Amino acid sequence: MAHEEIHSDVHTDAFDPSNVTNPEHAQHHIVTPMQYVLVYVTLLVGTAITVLAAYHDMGVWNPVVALFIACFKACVVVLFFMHAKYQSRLIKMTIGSGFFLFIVLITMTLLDYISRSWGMW
Amino acid sequence: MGISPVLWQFLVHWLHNSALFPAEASTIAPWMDALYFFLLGMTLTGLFLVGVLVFGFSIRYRKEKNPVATQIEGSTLLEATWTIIPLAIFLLTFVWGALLYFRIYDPPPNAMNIYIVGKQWMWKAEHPGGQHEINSLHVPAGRPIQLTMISQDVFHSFSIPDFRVKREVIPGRYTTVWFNATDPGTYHIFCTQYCGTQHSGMIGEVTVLSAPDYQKWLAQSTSGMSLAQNGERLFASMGCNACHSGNAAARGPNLAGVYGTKLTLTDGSQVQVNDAFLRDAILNPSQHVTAGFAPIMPTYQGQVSEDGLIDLVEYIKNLNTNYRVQQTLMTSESNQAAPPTPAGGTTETVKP
Amino acid sequence: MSAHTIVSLPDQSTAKLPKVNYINAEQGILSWLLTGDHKRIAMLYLISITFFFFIGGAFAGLIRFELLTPQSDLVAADTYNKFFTMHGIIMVFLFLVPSVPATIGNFLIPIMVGAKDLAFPKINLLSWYLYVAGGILTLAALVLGGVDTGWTFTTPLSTHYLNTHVLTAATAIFIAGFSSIFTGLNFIVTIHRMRAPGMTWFRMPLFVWSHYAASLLMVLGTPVLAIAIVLVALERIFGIGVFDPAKGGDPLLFQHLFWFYSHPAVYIMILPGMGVISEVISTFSRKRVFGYTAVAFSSVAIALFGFFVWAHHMFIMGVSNYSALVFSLLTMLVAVPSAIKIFNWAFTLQKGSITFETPMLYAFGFMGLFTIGGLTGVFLGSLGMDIHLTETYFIVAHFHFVMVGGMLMAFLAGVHFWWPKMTGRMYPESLSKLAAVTTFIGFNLTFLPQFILGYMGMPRRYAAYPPEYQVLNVLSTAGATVLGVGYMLPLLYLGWSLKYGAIAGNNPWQATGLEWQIQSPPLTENFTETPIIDYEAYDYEWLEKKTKDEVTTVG
Amino acid sequence: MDNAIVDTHEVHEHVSLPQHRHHFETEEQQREAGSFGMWLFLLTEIMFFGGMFFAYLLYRNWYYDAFAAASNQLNVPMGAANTAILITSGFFMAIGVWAAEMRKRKMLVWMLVLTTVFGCAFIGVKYFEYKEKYKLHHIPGNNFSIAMFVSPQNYPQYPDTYAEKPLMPDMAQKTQVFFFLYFAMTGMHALHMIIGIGLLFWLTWRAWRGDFSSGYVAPIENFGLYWHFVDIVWLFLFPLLYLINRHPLN
Repeated sequence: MAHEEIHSDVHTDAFDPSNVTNPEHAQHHIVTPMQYVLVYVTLLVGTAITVLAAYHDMGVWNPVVALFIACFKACVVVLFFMHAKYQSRLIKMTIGSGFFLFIVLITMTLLDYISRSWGMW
Repeated sequence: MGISPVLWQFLVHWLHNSALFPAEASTIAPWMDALYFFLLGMTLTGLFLVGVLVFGFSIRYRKEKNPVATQIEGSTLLEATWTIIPLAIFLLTFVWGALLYFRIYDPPPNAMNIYIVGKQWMWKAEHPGGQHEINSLHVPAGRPIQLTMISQDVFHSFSIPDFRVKREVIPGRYTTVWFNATDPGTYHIFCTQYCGTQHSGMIGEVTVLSAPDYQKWLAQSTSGMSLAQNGERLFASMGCNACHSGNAAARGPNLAGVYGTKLTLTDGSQVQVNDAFLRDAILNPSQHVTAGFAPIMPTYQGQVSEDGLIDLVEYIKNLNTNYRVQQTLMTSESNQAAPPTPAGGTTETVKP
Repeated sequence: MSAHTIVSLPDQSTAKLPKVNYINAEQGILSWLLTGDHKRIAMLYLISITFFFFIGGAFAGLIRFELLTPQSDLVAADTYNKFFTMHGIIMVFLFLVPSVPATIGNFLIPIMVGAKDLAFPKINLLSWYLYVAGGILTLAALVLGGVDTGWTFTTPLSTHYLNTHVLTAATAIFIAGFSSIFTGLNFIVTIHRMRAPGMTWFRMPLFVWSHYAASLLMVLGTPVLAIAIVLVALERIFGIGVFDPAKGGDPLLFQHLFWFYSHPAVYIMILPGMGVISEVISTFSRKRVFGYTAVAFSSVAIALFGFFVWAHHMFIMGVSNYSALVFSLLTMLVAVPSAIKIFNWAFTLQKGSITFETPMLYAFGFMGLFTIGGLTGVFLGSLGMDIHLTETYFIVAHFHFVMVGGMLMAFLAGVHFWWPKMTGRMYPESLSKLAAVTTFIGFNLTFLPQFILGYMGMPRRYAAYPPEYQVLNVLSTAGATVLGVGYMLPLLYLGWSLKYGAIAGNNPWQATGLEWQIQSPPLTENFTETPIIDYEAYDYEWLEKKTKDEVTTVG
Repeated sequence: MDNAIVDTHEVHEHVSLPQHRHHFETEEQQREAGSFGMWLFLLTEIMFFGGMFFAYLLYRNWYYDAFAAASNQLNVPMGAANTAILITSGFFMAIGVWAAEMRKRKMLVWMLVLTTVFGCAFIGVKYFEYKEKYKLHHIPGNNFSIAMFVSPQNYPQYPDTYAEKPLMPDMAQKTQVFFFLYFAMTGMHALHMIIGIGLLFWLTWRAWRGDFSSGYVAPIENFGLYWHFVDIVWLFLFPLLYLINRHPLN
């Protein structure tokens, strides 16, 4: 069948103006199991570090470290397990916009809550 | 004419009693109206502009006159014009509106304080002198009045359109609004936030009295006990004075003169002691422990009504010495022992 | 061709509807209920939306009749509360949000970008079923005894103080929300992935641009509404206290989450309408839309800024003064793109060759009413003014000017404009002009007095009011009656035209859009062969040349 | 709930049909449209969970002591084990996608089965955690009890809590907010897991039938995206809910 060529491992530029029907497409990329194993180990190590770090008193840094590790793990999952690293710019922007708006929701709402305690003026 | 005289009279009466513009009955009203007319002018100008363009072009370039259209791509200059000019006007509106907002929500320090409690579906006004009113509010003309408001149940909104003031009345939190009524008379109080079945019945009247009339009214409607006296009784009956006795060895902080000062809490933060802080400290004491004291105070959540809290807050506000607290501790019959408050029923903060 | 009109219909004595089109491609009710065809789903939506519009409208009528007199004498206060709640829920979630996108947008987006269908036809159908499920639940809430929370579900009122069918209505909104998410998702994927060869972003009609912007809002905003509603339901069932101040919750948190969706929601409602206006104005002035890029980007700007302004619904509700300042400033910014659009449309008329068919009349109505609606929004965005005006009839009037005067006018403009494409037949021109004028007059009579009422301080959601407000209320009710007639007329004559209307032919308006270059009603797969787009949107010279070529070829 | 419908159809769309849907020009276009659609759907999921994350953030700051005490009552070994289980499940899912790309039918089926098994294990562990909360009256509502936080000294069998300083009753009451958010967030997450497991059964059956062994991997790929997204939510839930203020081990 004709679609079989699509699955070749050849890297091409994500933007291909000659492809008139679908100029924003990205070449399909297959991540190897070896990479998956590496990612898997990284994630397990990350989990262990999170738990260990939680039992060390670092004051205000505790949540920061925990969140940093969680973000790192999430990035790894998004990039490799979810193949975002090999996706088109469009998909990357989609992911980005989701997190952007999440940040908007949080910061703009927190703006209210934080500044409430600043007093009447 | 075919109109029957009865109908005619009815129409005249009906139209005569209708209004097109609210009375300007507070010092803020003219300021609000000025902004309103500015914005109205902006709207009419905008509408006129769009109307002229649409109708002008429609007549000038209708198909009969102009059978073939000339294609125009656009014009950066024009785009810039109608981006920048509206933006400038809107920003001006923003600044103007913001100034007005802070004028309305920033009460002057010498304002006389009245407490308002909203509940489904009535307004209770509590004057410091102990006068209680339901769905009505008596205020003197020509004197800034601050309303400290709280709701017992859901969101309400206290609105006096003729004064151009309005503020949401929130459960669990004091909000304030202030006004300075100019003309004696009666004006509507509305609850403007939908609050359940009888929302449209949650209305009342604010009566603005001249200064002498107001004094007369105060004297007539006093219930005998000022808010602070009620608070004192509550303070004693709940045993607050056992810890907040003002003694050096007391387990609770000294409350005399605490209002308006800055307190340092156990977590090191500094807070201004105001009505909201006092209320919160009674209900959620563990989050408001003064530095140097143990977190032993129990919560009074669910044990004191909002009116009771107002009494306590008013009491602590006016507590200048611990003499009476200690007196109360010694005499078990505290309320009989309480001497009458100074004449006029007004408290220290409201002296004009 | 007469000098007054651009309508060019085929010779009625010989003209016939195309033998094969999407309407008769398959027969039977199941072929409609299980269809994947975006055009059929659009028609399903059109029917259900019309149904709910008239239910919501009936409640509006009841509200106005109750307000004829100052006392609550037609119905008791609790019934009145149920009326306005039902009116709000039905009109907002079941009419305004899906109105243009799910009907006209669904029908046209694939055709306008040159695709055979939306990217996910089954999800499109699913979204209609979700809409219907939401609608049925809303009706269930109504039949079981009604809801009286108001469409805003203000906590703690909705969670702890009402014994009506809040959960049913909340579920209905939750489900209808997913319907809207799926429509938006489908549009975004279609616009990104399914464009025909040569259909670059800047060759797309502005209708597509505005739908793209609205879809972004649907996809990103609606889930926040969903979670807010879920939390209300949980709070109601278990009484845990996220929104209950007595248990340490903050009732304002609900407001934040709710308005994070519900403010962008008004842009979801108005943006597709703006798309319609761009198409209509261009077509009837035979001119490319003035400042195409500015209009396109202003849609995206509205979508973007739309997410930053939600707290302006809470200026007096206890948000901090600082954040009130920030949100007020941002609100002023979001007003600018709308102004840009209005002026660009006005200048599209310049040097055009203007005719005044019904869609154009509705579009003019839109421009006037939307200008008023938009500028009165600036009143409410301005902090100090908002104190006096919010929660009064002023805000009711403002909202209706934007939504009814703006969106509904645009919806009717669109329905009339594309009616020949959707059904293959023309609507009766003079009756429809009458309807357009009636609507305009009725609308102004209904809602202009409400601005005055609002400034006088008459609060919204009042079943009874002080007698001095009666004259204006009577005027408003009178206007509502006229408005009702104005809305009934299209229902009647459009139905009539289905059988008796003149055969429209492919391109009755001589418009340039891709949808006008195919037969009416279109084929199931829209195009016989994939179109190659080699011209800009609104290129009337291209159209003229094409028509000339066709004539020569045929000759 | 609706998410069930949502996800079913999201995947269903690409699965129940012959590989190439007529309205797409090319198969590639179809595949990319599908994955873009899935990403957009995940975007809505971010915002859906986002609302709850914000509520968490707000109340955690307001009632930090209550949140810390209540969080210490959660079972870290179980939570950590669950994290590992979920990561493992996600790992097998990723390998499964690879197997589908490589058209290895048997391997794909095995991977999907393993994914399902670990997913179920996660739900199983969660069940025991919830059960413990039920026993301790930590489920918000009428039976909620603050006894454990007001007087932790009475609970020597729970060492983490036993070591806690007692909370004042007004603050202890706020632990209910924590537990509500705990149940709302983990419950919503578990619901997504259950929906995913349901889909996995169906996908496994289809994989076994050989539907995905001829280069048609879109359903597996898109389901993989969904499954990994659910993982990610947990990666945040775990530290935020379980590890607020653990005491140093001695």
